[in-house]
Amino acid sequence: MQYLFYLFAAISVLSALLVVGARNPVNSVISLIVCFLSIAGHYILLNAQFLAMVHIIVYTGAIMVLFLFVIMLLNLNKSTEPSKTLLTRIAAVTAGALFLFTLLGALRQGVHIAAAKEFDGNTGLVKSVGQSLFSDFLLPFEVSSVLFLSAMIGAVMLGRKDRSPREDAPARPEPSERRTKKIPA
Amino acid sequence: MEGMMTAIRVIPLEHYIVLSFILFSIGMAGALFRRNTIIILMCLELMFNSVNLLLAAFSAHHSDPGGQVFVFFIMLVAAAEVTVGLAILVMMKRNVDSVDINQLNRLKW
Amino acid sequence: MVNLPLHVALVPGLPLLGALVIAALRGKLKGNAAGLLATTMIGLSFVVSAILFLHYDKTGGANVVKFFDWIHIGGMDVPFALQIDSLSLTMMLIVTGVGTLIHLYSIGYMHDDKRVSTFFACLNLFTFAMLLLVMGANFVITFIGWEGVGLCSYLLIGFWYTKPAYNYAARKAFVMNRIGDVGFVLALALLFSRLGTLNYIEVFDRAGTLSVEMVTVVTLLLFVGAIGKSAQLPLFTWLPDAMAGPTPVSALIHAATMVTAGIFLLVRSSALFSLAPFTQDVVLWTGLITALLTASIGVFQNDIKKVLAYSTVSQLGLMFVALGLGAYSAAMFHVTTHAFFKALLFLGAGSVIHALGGEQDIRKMGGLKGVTKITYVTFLIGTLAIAGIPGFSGFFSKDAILMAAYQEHPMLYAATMAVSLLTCFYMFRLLFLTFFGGYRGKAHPHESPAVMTVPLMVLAVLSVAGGLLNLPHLFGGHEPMKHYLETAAEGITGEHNYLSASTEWMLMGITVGLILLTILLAYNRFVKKTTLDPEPEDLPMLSRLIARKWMVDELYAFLWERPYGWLSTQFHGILERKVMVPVMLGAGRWTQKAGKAARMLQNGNMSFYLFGMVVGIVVFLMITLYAG
Amino acid sequence: MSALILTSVLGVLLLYLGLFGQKKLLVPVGVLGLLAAIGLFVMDRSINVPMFAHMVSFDRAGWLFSCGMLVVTVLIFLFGADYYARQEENVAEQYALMIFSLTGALLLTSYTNLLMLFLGIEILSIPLYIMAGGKRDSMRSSEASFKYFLLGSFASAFLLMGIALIYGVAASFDLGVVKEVALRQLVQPDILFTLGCFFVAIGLSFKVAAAPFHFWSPDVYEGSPTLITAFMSTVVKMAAFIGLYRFVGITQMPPTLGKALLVMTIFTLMIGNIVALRQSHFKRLMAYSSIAHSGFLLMAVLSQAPNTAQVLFYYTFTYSLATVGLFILMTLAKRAANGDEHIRIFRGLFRAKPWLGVVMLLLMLSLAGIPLTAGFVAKYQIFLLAIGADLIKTTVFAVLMALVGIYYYAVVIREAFTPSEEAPALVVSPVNLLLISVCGISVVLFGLLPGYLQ
Amino acid sequence: MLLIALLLVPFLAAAVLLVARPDGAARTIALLSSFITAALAILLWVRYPGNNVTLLDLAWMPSWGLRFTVGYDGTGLLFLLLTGLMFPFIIGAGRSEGADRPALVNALLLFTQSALFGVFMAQNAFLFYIFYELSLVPLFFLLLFWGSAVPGRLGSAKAVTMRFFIYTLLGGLALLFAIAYCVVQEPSHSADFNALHALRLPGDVQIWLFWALFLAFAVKLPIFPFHSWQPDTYTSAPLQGTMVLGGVLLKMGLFGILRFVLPIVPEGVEFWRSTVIWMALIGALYAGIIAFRQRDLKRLVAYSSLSHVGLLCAGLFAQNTYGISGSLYQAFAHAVLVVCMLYLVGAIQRRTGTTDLEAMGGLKHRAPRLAALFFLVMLNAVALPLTQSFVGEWLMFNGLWQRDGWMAFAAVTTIILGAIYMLYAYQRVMLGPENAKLPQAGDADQHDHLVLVPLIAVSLVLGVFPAPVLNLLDGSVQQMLSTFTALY
Repeated sequence: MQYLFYLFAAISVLSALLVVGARNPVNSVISLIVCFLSIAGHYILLNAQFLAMVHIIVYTGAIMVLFLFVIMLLNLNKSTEPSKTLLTRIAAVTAGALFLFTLLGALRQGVHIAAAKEFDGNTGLVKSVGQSLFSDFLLPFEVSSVLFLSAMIGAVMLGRKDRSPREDAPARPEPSERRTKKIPA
Repeated sequence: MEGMMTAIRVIPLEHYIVLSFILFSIGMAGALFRRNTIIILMCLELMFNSVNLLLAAFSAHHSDPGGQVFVFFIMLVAAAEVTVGLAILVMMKRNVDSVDINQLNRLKW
Repeated sequence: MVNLPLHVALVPGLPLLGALVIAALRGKLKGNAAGLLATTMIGLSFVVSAILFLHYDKTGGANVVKFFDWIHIGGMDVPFALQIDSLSLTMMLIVTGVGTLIHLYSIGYMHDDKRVSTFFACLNLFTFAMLLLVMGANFVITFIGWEGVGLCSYLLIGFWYTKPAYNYAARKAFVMNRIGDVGFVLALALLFSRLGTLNYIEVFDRAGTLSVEMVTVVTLLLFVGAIGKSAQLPLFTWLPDAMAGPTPVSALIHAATMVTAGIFLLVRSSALFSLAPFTQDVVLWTGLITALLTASIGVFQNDIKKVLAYSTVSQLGLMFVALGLGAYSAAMFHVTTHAFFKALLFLGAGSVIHALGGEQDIRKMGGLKGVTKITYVTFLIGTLAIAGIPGFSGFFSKDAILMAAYQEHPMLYAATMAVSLLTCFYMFRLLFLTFFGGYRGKAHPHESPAVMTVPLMVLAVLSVAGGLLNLPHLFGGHEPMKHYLETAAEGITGEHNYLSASTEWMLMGITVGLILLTILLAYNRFVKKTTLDPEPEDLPMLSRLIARKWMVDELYAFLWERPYGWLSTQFHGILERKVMVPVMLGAGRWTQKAGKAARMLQNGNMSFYLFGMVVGIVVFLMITLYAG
Repeated sequence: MSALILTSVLGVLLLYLGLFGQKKLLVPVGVLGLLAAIGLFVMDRSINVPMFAHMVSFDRAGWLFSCGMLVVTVLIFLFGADYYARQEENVAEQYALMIFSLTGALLLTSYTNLLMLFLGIEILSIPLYIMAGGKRDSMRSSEASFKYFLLGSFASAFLLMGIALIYGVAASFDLGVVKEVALRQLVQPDILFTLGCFFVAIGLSFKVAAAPFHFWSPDVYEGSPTLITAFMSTVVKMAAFIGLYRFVGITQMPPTLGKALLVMTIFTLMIGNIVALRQSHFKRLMAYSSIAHSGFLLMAVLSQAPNTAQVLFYYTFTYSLATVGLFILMTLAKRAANGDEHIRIFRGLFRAKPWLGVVMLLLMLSLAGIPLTAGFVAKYQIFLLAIGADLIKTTVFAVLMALVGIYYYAVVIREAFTPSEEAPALVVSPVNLLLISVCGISVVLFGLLPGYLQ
Repeated sequence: MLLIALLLVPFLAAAVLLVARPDGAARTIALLSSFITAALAILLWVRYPGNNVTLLDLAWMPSWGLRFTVGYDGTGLLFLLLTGLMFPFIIGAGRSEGADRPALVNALLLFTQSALFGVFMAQNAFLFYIFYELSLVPLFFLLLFWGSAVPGRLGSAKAVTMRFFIYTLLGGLALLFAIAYCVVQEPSHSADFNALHALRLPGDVQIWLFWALFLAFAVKLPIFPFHSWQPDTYTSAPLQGTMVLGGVLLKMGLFGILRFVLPIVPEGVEFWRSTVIWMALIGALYAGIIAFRQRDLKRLVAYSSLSHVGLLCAGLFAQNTYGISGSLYQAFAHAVLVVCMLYLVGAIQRRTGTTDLEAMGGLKHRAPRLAALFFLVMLNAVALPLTQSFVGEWLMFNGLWQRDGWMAFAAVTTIILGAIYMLYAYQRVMLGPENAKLPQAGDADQHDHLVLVPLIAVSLVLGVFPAPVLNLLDGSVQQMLSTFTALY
């Protein structure tokens, strides 16, 4: 069991690093999917079956596909991304590492979180989660509909193609061109 | 399945926490590291997932389904956010013709 | 009988009224109206003073007339009160008496001036201020007069305001007076803080309670005030310059009255000065050095008024010597006689100037005794008086000072003697060059009108007879002035004459002999050969130095005026413009610069933003984890 | 609570109106709906019980903030009538999104569960991300939108991490439980709890635009449509602060975290005020000013006095009134100046329209904190709170920064009162005139009679 | 009710002017209003019962210590009187011909007056502060609209205005902080002066709080080295603006020191007294020396005011009967003086077309009456006895002497400096040979007489009969001092 945990952990960390490191965006997406799958594995290890399912469906099935879709749509599936300067990269890595080590250093004080008195193996099952969701968490559940509605509106509003072709220039030209710097085409 | 139930009892909670922190940090560093905005978005997803993992672990630890419900909500929100985010990205790509984060600097100072 | 408050109020009130009326009707007074009005006012004031004098009972001490509370707050009570006692009466009579004559004279002298009304208004105002000075029942009232006379002096020196040099002289006079005033004010503040009062009577009553150091400080400060007003070293240079004013002004203000205010103040506060031997020494030496220095300068002056001016300073120095010696009555006596003969001399000089159409250089005069007979005779009397020829008033008063000096130390006597010999020399030089020999100028001299000559004659009489006011025992007199003043100035009571009659006779003989010799010398030099001094540049070393007034003006310009201008420029140019203002502007500019720099953080690059946020998070995380 | 439902439904209703092309009805219906919501709040003002299994509870502070936000939204809606007059598409969507965002804000005023905090923030934010990109063909707008989105999500991740850690310690998302745990911390501190609080605080600091999490705000303020900027700098700010206040109040803030936040406060005050000095673009200026005001508000939050909520409300509400008024004024001036947003567009305002000039003066003085305006009373209260909490040095610093702040407000005032060669041709619709006047008069009125907002 | 009327009359008049903009009648309306307020102020004086009066006390924002409490004592009355009496002249100083937007000018002046009345009648620190800051706003506009550029870096009217505004607010905010601090420390969170005066803060707190309180007034007065904003501002500001600034506004600083600094932080005052007095005196000397080399007449007046003000502050901090009452008396004299001097500057500028001293001279030939008026004003400026200034300075010298002889010495030295630069200025402007380059020079007209003569009369009459004002001060100052002594 422990070995499975460490295996999944190693896979998730490595694939996460790959997400960051891959030159080609498609490779990144695939690494991320691997990472998510390993996280799903953790969920299963934790006996969070409902979560594992939803996770695979939502993340791997929907979100990542969406990512791929956009990459294809925008024709980004080439490793054309100019890399950042070395300095920025070092700074980024340093910042990340510093952050991590500070957190880990904090953990050295020890975590004393008492487990539940009575361990309940059914916690992560669909039934238990569903009960909780539709009793205690009813309001959030309802309210999140507002969230989705806005997200939908947003997607439609922003993603829709212009009624008039872009070449016709905007109705009102961007007026405050106070900086003359041109955007490279 | 009975055997698997004990994962949280075998693996110390700290390990979950550490794993989660590592993933979180990788996501964070990745957001700084890359210029491609789509990859930055993916890094953000990674950060969310590290939180999800942590919540799931706590949830199991406490035997409280609430944490897992929360993860569910995070997924909801993440989905909504990604939708909006990608829509904005597409719009931006149309306007600016780039997804390079360094090209996004018309607004400054 | 005498309504005391009314009469006392009238004395300064009349000239004030005159000044106000004339000022108000400035444009409307024609011809001599202003002069007549002013003269009437001061004449009436003299009459009232005389009435007061006659009715004053000196055994009764001082009569204080309080009019109203002036500054009254907390424990400070400065009433507007005037004091009648023998000292103030003496001064009142001198001021109004000599003043009346000079006013009268001015009618003639200023006849042609367009701003004659202004002149008389100022003159009347001056009289008012001078009367306040001498009549004040407390130091502060005296100070009002003190400042008032300074102001009028300023106005009158700069009367002909079109000439920048005159304006400069006026300013110089005022500022130098102000320097003295600092001492005066500080003395008053100190006195008040120690005694809680500034009324003369109370102050002198309580003077004994002060420690010697305190009295010394107070008296020194008072003396600083006196130095300014009476033009002593180091503040004497304004007085010769003050001759820029019309001659009657020089006579009244810069010879007879205002400049003696310092003497008056010291006599008035003799109760304090008697307690401070150190101050007395300071007074003595200051007076002596001033007297010697300025007398020597007088020898080389070619401006008729300048000679008289230096002579005035020198005589004032002698008076201070007397004061320093504690011979208050001698000083007052000399003040009185000096008022007579110096006014006479100045007016005479004015008459000469008038006769010559404004010429003041004695090298361009000469031989006037035939043309301006009255002027000549009166001027001669004045010269004899100041030279100390026996029988004339100056002889008695100066002799009193010389005796007092001898009593202190023979060397002191020698020094004062030197002063009087120098005086004698330059006065006769002046007389000879002006009235003897042949006329060297181009104008057409003529005698002055009666309105000018009458005052000359009156003053000439006084110059001759003034000695009777304080005729010493030696000549069968009873020193009436000294006894009269005793009640007012405590210091006088303490004076004693230790000299035997024979010593006095001997000294007097020496004095007279030397003076006669000096006159002879002058006669040889200026009448027989008519030696005219060349320009200072052509004189030998020492003489050149003296002719250039010991370079004191230059020294002051170097020591004070130029540094002050420099300081002002530097303060403004460097401290203000380079430090204070830039610091003020800099605070703003640096903030702006900081803003400009901080603005660069907002570079539009999202990676940088993210990086910034992460750095922030890490820093705050560290604070959260490890601070505490 | 019924108000919460009403607002959600109102959003949907507006969408339908848009669908059926009833553009003219949008504002009236929206305003009526919002007024009705205010009415419902007023009726429910005495109900202060946790609802929906301890998810929300409108206490006094929540009630005040809710009403305040509704009022400000009404003003912005009315302003929108003119603002969107010439725009044809997506108007209904914009209004609806604003209402949805408002719903999120209302949740933030009243959450009693960390999940509601998270959802509230997201519901508040996601519509904002979209609205910021409302001008679809504008590069600036889309850039603003994307920046806001990306940085916002980044911050959300930290917020979530924080919530997760708190959950780890408390085993519950309920704030009641969290509060008990927080009290236990005094005896037995737990590093995870501290970390959790820290991360949540960071996430919320992003929303209030505290430095160094402020980077989004100037860019987003500038790029977004002015109406949205107005909404962002008012309602969103109020929501973010009440959210932060509630969180800080319940967790009691571990002392070291308090120190970190104090540093952040100082930094915020400095960045906001000092950078604003060099701004000549009005919206960016307002953004930095908003950051600066966040600094002052953070001081109040940190002071943790019994009446902090009231002060926060007074401050944010009056600040919102002034800001809305100024953005309306700017829109008018901008139109007259052909879309320029530099502060020079105000030049000659006083000559051209004296009343507008005076109102502008009042609003700016209120932001600057000059007496007899509400802004002054607000700042004074903040100082009192901070001194009461013994934050003397911070207060001194804040005072200095307030001075710097006065400078750049005065610069704008100076522009408005400097005569220009050609008077700006301002066209003011009656509604806008009314709005501006209401804002101008109310900042003075509330400054004179602050009791009415307590 | 009188106090409220004092507040409202100018305010309403200003509002009327602002709304109706009757440019033609603006000056008349403003003058009318100022005459009414002057009459009211005098009425207040007549009715003054001789002790502290609180006339109105309304709860305003009690939880924050803010009450609308107005009243006055002898010192407050002095300042109310001063404000009431100076404004008719300040407003009257404006010329009707060729004025730019007179309605606006007069409205702004009246607003300032209203705020000033507020400051001087406030019995609550917070209320004081509100009016204190409020008085700045109209001045900001006066300077902005009608200011002129001054030479030097950042010398544009705009920049000078901003500097003035920011630097005075720097002090203002420090004061706000200090008030807030005191209110928090006060058990009942009251900001009433009575409560604050009874407050006894720990010594070490007082030592730093002193500066927070003092800074506001030090900048306002201004005291060396916080003065750098002043000369430029005075020079740049329109004449009436400078009159308000120098004549009345800076008196708020003195009043503030009296109300805040001395009673609230007595130990702080004790600790810093010599520092502050020396600062003030050095400033007085420094400004006096600098004034001598000013080419611009207005700037010279600015520095002379700076010099006088240093003395005022020193006198106040001497904190004894003579120091305080002298300083307050001198405050009155200074107001009269500044208004006169500035009016003269304007009159001279109108005749010579310049304020550059180097370019002037000989004006007396053409304008002898003006010269006479200038001279009389100058007498007051150099504190000649029997002028108002002398009484004040005399008392201050005595007060300072009781603290320290050297302080008194430094203070007295200023009378020399004053004589030097004032006489210099007079000579440069008026005296000297006739100047042919004065085209429009005419003698003082009726307008000049109407403004200057009453003011000069006041300065002379109060120099000879200072009793009415001194009596007004005596009781209050004694009472104040007894409170101070009680505090130790």
